[in-house]
Amino acid sequence: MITAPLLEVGVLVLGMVILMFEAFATKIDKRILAFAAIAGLAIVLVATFFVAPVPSPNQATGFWNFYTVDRLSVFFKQFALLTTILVLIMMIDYAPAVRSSFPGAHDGLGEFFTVPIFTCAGLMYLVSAIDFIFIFVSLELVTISFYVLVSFTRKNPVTLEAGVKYLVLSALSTAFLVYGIAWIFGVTGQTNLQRITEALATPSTDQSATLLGMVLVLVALGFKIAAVPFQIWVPDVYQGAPTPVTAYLSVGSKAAGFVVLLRVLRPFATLPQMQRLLVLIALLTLIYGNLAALPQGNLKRLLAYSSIAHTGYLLIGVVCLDSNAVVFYLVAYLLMTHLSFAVLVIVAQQTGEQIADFDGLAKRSPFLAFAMLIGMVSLAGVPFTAGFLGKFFIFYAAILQRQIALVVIGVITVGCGFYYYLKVVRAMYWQPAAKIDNISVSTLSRIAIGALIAATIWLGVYPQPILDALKR
Amino acid sequence: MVLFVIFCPIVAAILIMIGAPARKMAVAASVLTLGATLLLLASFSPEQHDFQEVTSFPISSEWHLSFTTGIDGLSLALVLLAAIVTVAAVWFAGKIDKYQNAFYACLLFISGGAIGAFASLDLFFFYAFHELALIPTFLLIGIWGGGNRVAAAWKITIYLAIGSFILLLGLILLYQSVPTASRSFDIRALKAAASLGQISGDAQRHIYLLLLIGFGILTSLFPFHTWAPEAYAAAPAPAAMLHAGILKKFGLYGLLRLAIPLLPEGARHWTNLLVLLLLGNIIYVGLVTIAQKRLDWMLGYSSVMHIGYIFLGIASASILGVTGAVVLMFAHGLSIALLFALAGELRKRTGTLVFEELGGLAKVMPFAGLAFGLGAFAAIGLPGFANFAGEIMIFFGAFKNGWEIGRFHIFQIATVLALWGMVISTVYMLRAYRKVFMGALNERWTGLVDLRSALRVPVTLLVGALLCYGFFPQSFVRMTTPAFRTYLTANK
Amino acid sequence: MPPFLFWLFASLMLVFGAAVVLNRNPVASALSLVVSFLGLAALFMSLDAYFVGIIQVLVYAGAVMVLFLFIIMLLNLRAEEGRRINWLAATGGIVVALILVIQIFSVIGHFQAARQTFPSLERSTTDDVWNIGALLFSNYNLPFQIVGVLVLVATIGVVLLSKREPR
Amino acid sequence: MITLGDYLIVSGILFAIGFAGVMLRRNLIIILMSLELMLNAANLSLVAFSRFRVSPAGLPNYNAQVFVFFIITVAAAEVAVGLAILVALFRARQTTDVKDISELKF
Repeated sequence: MITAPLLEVGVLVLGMVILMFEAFATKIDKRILAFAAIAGLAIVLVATFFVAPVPSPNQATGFWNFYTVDRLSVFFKQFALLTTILVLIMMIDYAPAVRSSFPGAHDGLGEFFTVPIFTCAGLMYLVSAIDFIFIFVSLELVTISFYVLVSFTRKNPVTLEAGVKYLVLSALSTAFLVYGIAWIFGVTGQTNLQRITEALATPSTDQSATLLGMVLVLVALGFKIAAVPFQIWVPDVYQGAPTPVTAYLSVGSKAAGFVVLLRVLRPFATLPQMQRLLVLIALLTLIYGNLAALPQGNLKRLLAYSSIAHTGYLLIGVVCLDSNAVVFYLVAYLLMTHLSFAVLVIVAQQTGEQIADFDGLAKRSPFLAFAMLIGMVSLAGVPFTAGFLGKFFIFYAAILQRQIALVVIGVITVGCGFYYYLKVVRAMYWQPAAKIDNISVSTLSRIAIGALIAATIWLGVYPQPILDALKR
Repeated sequence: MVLFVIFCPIVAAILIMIGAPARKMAVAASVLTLGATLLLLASFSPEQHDFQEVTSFPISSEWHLSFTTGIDGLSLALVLLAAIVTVAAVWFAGKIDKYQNAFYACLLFISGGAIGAFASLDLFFFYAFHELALIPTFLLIGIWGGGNRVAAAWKITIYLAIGSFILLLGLILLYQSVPTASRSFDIRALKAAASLGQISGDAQRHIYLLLLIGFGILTSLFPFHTWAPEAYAAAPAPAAMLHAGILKKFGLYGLLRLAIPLLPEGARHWTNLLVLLLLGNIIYVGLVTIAQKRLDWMLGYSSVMHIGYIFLGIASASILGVTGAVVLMFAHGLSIALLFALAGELRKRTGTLVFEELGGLAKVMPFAGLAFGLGAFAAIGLPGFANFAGEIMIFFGAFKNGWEIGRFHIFQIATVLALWGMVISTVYMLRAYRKVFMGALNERWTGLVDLRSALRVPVTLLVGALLCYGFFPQSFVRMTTPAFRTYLTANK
Repeated sequence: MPPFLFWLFASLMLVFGAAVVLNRNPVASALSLVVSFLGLAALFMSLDAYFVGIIQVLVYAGAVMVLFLFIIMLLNLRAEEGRRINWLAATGGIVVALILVIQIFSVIGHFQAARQTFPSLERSTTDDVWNIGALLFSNYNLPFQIVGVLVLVATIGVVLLSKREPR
Repeated sequence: MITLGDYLIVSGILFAIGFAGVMLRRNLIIILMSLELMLNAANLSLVAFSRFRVSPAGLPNYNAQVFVFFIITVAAAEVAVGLAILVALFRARQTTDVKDISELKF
């Protein structure tokens, strides 16, 4: 058995070692670093299954004021590690695009593989954070490393513009977060979530000031999870960023945002205005994300809008305060999003990232087409895929809470979803190919994609392992 | 045995996708499935009221979710229908120009999904298997369809996706409507809870409406029927056979399996609405059918129209009417599959299905003409075909409905109007037969040849089944009636 | 601190803060920012937060400002010529900002504690820096170290992004 | 006497000024400066609250001041990365105006 904080320490040490090695071993093929990082993260991933229990937050002191190890956090540490590993695998495929941005043959590549390790550590801290100061610090570690990653291919103006937009809007959300935390601290005199809950329970606490603080924090988290009306950065940044980074943003950053949201909302759930506000945001997000996705012709942009749409479904779960449904949805979302992006990275380098570039993919590479098919039908929510069960649990929670408006809009937007996801399927299977050439897929990617397909279907048929992992 | 029947097509489909020889594998699998179904039929004991051949694999204890399969007379009837139509459809498919393996795999997926839905005793898998069957339908229409295939595929996709998610909402509500202690996805457990009166009247009314809309969209209940003719006109013949023949029966099966036994109060409450809608199916769509100028569209509309009769039987909630509905589901599945198969074959040979361009084909294709004639007679409901038995039972059952509503109620009016529907269907079927097979033979078609002997096998199979149950409906009735006896008598 | 000093520094800070936003010339904006932050530092001092006030002067006047000016000079940015303003965006921005201010004001108006003056302090045996330092290295050790990693990542990023191409 | 509310009002106005700057200005450098204004408005509130929520020992609540310290650090790092991206962008495009960056449509 090991104590949980060692996991993050392990990840950080891994990052430093690889950074050092990168600096001094100049002659090697830098992709070796990625393999080392994947191996190291895999070891940490295994170690997460042997985490010892810790004191409960009620009697916490010192270190444990900031850091908790509950089921949710351990689960999301595994989630973060898995996401990072998958992103690193995609990054290896993406290496040529990075190489062309730097003068030397291997300049920049080492850092490209190292920064995600630090992001991963940030994510792992974030999901354990139960104190606003700690949430702020680890969230900023994640955000700043994303600034670097998003604008990494620095010769491409589109990428840099994406970087600028991401930076400005993230910094704006940080300002809101900090100001909100200041208000919550001012009202309660505490930054620890548990203590805030206790302070809010006393009737003398000022309701409207608390609400102001919480709304400001909500605005900030709304930016992170891409909820309407704070989604304006998403399409541009997703389209402009290097594709593996887009996948990382849409899965890792969003999942962390939701974990924080779930944790932060809990003390404030007693305020009725809070729920009305969340319902409104969820409705707007569902409608905007799905409608805006309909006319898209660029697959990366389509996935950006679809990521907004999925935020909407996740928010339904948040409104119902059903963390299990949210978590299951996030797991499903991880699998299917990574699946689509893994195929996108490979195909985009051959032809392009428009949906039209996928024409006839079934002929050019049946394997990739099948993987994309599974990814798309799962995103759309077809039974026997993880995506369906995710929606099922979400709708289940919503019906149980009698959130009629959310359910009705949810069902209608699912119909829209079918339309735009199957547009990709149509391109792959129904359209003739523009050029006939076989696309080669590296063994590692093949294994990763195969595993993702298997997991998507497996969880769609047999969800019990995840449900068990959350319950214990 | 039930598991074998479900998974035989699915496993075969997977094998075909991996690379097994498509046609041989598909025919072998469908024949095996039919054989196994006949064995099931032989070993089925109609006296027993409960489900038989039950097998169960727990999935999630927390949700009381398990993969449970089993059959009673109702499901067995539909599984039998599915097995027969699958053999016919696969046999009819022949050689496919592009992606042959995928085509056969899709067909088998539809079949396996439909059988799985009919044989599942678990709400979740009941729903999921149906969805599994829907997706290949979209693909079949989109990839291999003719005419305006892309538009048709989109329409059916959006329509049915929304329909099935409405259905999903209804099912979730149903699951949540019983007290927490007895919550289960198992249909038998839900039935037990319902018989204890644990589902409140209010909840029943809401859930029934949702289920009616959801199943109604899937089953092309008026006014949600507009997707059907377009999709069938565009679909390749085997896909139209499977969807119109089997998959569309899923919605009706769902109403019989869930809505009536679990939600009697809801069914009673919405009876008037349902009767009005089904009259829309019979009269309005019937008149629209007469106006059609193409054979495939006409067949599509006629299948929508005949669904109205089945809804009438279900609405009547009397044992006679409901049993008639099952018989008609079975018979209609066979006859519409037969007609779509022949229409598809005609399209393949002539390239057109416009009435004006066809005519006199019986001279060059006597066997096809005979088969089409028999199919048309069956669809009209002439004595000697299973359809007749079903329609007669429905009319009697509806006239003296299970709600025991007195004379000159909407039911009696509906029955009389539905009888006029028979006249409508006679008009359009005979008109179609005359336009296509009678009259002067167009010069262009003198070179046509009749169906090859290989293609006569599925036709004979379908016609044989129709005639068999047309002359001996009693064996069928004995099999299905016990499934309803428990709760429909309780209604009175 | 006497009230008039508070209002002096506060208005200094706000006026020059507004000047940052309103100035066309980036250099003027940067210099206004310094003045504004000096006013802010004075306000910190008035709240007995000497350490934070000094950090504010050191970091902003010393480091951040030099960075801003350096970049402005390096990129040779000049004042914007009279660019047409996108009136729609401008009104939207002003309206949202106004709503924000009104919200904050109304909350402060209802906030009981806002009407109270500050309680008096005991004399501490140790000074400000010692107290914050003790907290930083004991209780807040973990966030402190994460901030260290954050700065490392930021450094990597800055070096990579602004690395020169060999001609 | 000066109340807590006075400080909060001043900080609120500063926050709004910064926000307006981010929304109105098109020059990236000035947007970055406005963001600094917003962060420092939050700092002012925090320090005021820290002085107001006196600990049992009669000292200011130093937790908030530690937080302010972190915010200043993070803000500096943010500015550094932002300016680095700006330099890279300037090399690629010769502009720092957000409006000129319109290859990606909103």
